[in-house]
Order: sequence, then C-alpha cells, then structure tokens
Amino acid sequence: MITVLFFAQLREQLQCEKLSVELPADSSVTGLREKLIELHPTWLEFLASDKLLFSVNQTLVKASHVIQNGDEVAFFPPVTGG
Amino acid sequence: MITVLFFAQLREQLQCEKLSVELPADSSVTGLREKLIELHPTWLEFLASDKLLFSVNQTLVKASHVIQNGDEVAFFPPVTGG
Amino acid sequence: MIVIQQNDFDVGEEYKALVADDTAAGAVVTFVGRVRDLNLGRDVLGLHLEHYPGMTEKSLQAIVDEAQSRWKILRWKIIHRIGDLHLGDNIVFVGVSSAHREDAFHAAEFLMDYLKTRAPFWKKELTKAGSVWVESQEKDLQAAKRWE
Amino acid sequence: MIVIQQNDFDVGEEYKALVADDTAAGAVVTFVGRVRDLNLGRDVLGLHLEHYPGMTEKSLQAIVDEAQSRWKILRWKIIHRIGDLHLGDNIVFVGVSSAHREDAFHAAEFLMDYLKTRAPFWKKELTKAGSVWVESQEKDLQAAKRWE
Repeated sequence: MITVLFFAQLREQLQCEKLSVELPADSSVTGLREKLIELHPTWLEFLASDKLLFSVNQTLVKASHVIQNGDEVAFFPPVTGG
Repeated sequence: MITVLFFAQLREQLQCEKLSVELPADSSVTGLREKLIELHPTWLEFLASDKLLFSVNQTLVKASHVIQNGDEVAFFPPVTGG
Repeated sequence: MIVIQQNDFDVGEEYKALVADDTAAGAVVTFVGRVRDLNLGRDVLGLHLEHYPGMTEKSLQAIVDEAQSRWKILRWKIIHRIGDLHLGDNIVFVGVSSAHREDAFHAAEFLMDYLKTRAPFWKKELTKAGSVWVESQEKDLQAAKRWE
Repeated sequence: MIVIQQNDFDVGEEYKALVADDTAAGAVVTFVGRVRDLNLGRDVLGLHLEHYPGMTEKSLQAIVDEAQSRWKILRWKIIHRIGDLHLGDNIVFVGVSSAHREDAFHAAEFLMDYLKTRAPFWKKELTKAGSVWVESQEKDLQAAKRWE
C-alpha cells in the first residue's frame, strides 16, 4: 500500500487530500501518476502539469524515483511560503 | 582663523583635541599639516602617517583641498565603528 | 530551532534568545516577512497558509544544515506561521547570530531564499475579488540560484 | 532616523516602530552589532567608543541617501552607541523595512558596510593587557568595495 497526499490548489482541484493505492513492484512516481489517472480520469488535466513537485517520504524526488511499498508520496504545486 | 580638531589615537598622540591657527590664503590641507609641524615639531611622526583622513567642515576631503578662513578642519585615523 | 505555529511571535523576545549569555555573538541579523497590502498588483486583505506537517520541518532543517556548512553560525531560529493571517501580520521570522556580520547577513538571506523555494508552504490570498492560490515567482527561483 | 547615544536600545521596540501602521512593509531586516569577547585573537573586556559630533550624523545621512537611491526603502533607523561599553553590550542597530526582502537585506548590509568604513567612530578596546585603539581592517574596506 502507498499513501498519497495532495496539497494546496491540487488538493482543491482533485477534491482529495489523501488516498491509499496498490502499485506493482518497481513503480516510479510517473507510474503512480498514471495509475491515479487510470482510477480517476478527470484528474488528468491537473496531474499532467509539468510544474508539479513530488516527494517520497517527505523528501523531494524526481518523477523517475522508484516507490517502495509503505512509502508516503505527495504531489503539490511549487511552494510559495515566506 | 581655522579651527583644527584631532580624534582618537591621534588626539592622544598629540595630546591635543582642538586648536586655532592662522593660515595664508589658498592653503591646502597639506599646507595646514606643514604649518602644524612647524609649530609643533614633535607632531611630525604622527601627522606624517599616510593613513590619516581629513575632513573640512565635516566632509571628507583630499589633502589638496583648499581651506577657507573660518573652516573647521579635522585629522583622524581610519574609522572603526559599527 | 524550527517552529511552525499559528500564533504570532515577538521579535524582541527572539532577539534576546539569540544573544542571551553569548558574548561571542558579535553580529545578529533578523528578518521578518509580513502580509502586505499589495502583491503583484492585487489588493490583499489576508492570507491562508498551508504546509505539509513533517516535511516542512524536515526541509527547513536541511536548509539550515546547508547554511551551517557554508557560514559560521552561533545560534539560529526559524518561525513560520500557518493558518489565517491578516494584513500587516507577521508571517516568517529568521534570526541568525554569528561572530561576524558577513556570516549573519549571508546566512539569513540564504535561509530566506531557500525557504521561499524549497520548504512546502503554500499561500492563498484573500482579495476583494475572491481567494486565489499564489503562483511561485521566477524572481524567487533566481534569488535561490545565486547561492549554487 | 539617526541616533547617537550612550544608552542601550531595545530591538523589539525598534522593530515595532519600523512596521507600525505600515501594511506596505512586506520585509524587515534588522542588524545588531555587539561587543564580543574575542576580536582578532585579543580577549576583550570592553570598549570605549568615540565619535565626531556633527560629522558622524552628516556621514550617516549621506550613507542613507545613497542607500535610498539604490533600493526602495520604506522606513529605516540607525542607532550607534558611544562611550564605555561592556562585553555583550549592543553597539549598533540598523533596521530597514521594504516591500521586498532583497531591498531590505541589501540596504541593511550596505548601510553597515559603509558605516564601518565611512562614519567617524573610533573604538578603543579594553583587554587584560591594557587598552588599545582598534586598527581598521582590510576586510571591511573590501566589503564596502562590493557596492561600488
């Protein structure tokens, strides 16, 4: 099981804050994104943005990063704090 | 009449804080320095330092700056505030 | 110390904590970011600040670690507020003490530049025209790039 | 405002004055310089600070004018203490508010670099070996040159 979190405008666009999903072994963040779009076709326009950032276990990673079972993955827009 | 002020270690070295002196017309700061050494030969070693700074009427100037009657001239070492 | 909180902070108290009983601290720089009335031409009434609990603290610690590898820092503190903020409210505090002013200035500026581009916080602006998520700015990315 | 005084200052009060009723101030940087225990390897017990009344204020105003011509500054304050100071005492305060952090950081750093090299203040250090006038430092001249 993978825990997936969404933040800020992405959370509002998807109307989802958190979900759990099963992934094949050796899936990457890109694979997870494809899986989510398969499960929720209306999410395509929001998850396709090339501006989105991803973290795995609270560390920023690239889209090619391989996800392990039990990981916490987050998708979010560029940060705007400070 | 010219008013001359000395600050910090220079004031201590010369044992003088303030003096008044008459100068020929069109004298420069260099001319004033020569005049002071003429009046106080023991000041030579302290006033000869090429690190000294000069101000006329509270603005930093070069040694070639021409002094007017009534000016306030100051000699002091490099500043070390802050 | 990293603090994420809804409550306001007191700059005077933070300054005192940065220097208390530390006679090695010759230089102290503080930065405060505040909710201002005009952002990119929009009339701002207030902000809502969201963060990613856990990752935000972790990201900020990594930024501090990087700053400490570059400059000699004696004490430091980062406070970032979350939740609903009003016009003129404090948002973020960064304080750094050091023996020398170059270290304190550069470390504080670096912490802010990296916080702005790497720490998971998101701002939603409340304006008369409604509320809108703030877009990240190219100038902040450029500011952070100066330190690479 | 430029203030030359023997008394201490309160960083919290100065911060409040920099931002009071000003919702345009998105960024506030403060710098405090303090008497530290070790300067260039000498064990410092205290300082005596001398200045040139009149010229000091005039020099600082010229430095502020220059900063205002380079950056957008909303409010600013410079306080420099004179007379006898002890280990850990505050010496100098520089505070700048601006809409943006780059302006506030750069203006504050510039004010300190120029104050250090252009404003007529002189420090005499009291150490266990006696009292000695502080020599100006090449690194301060280099820091000021960055802005030319």
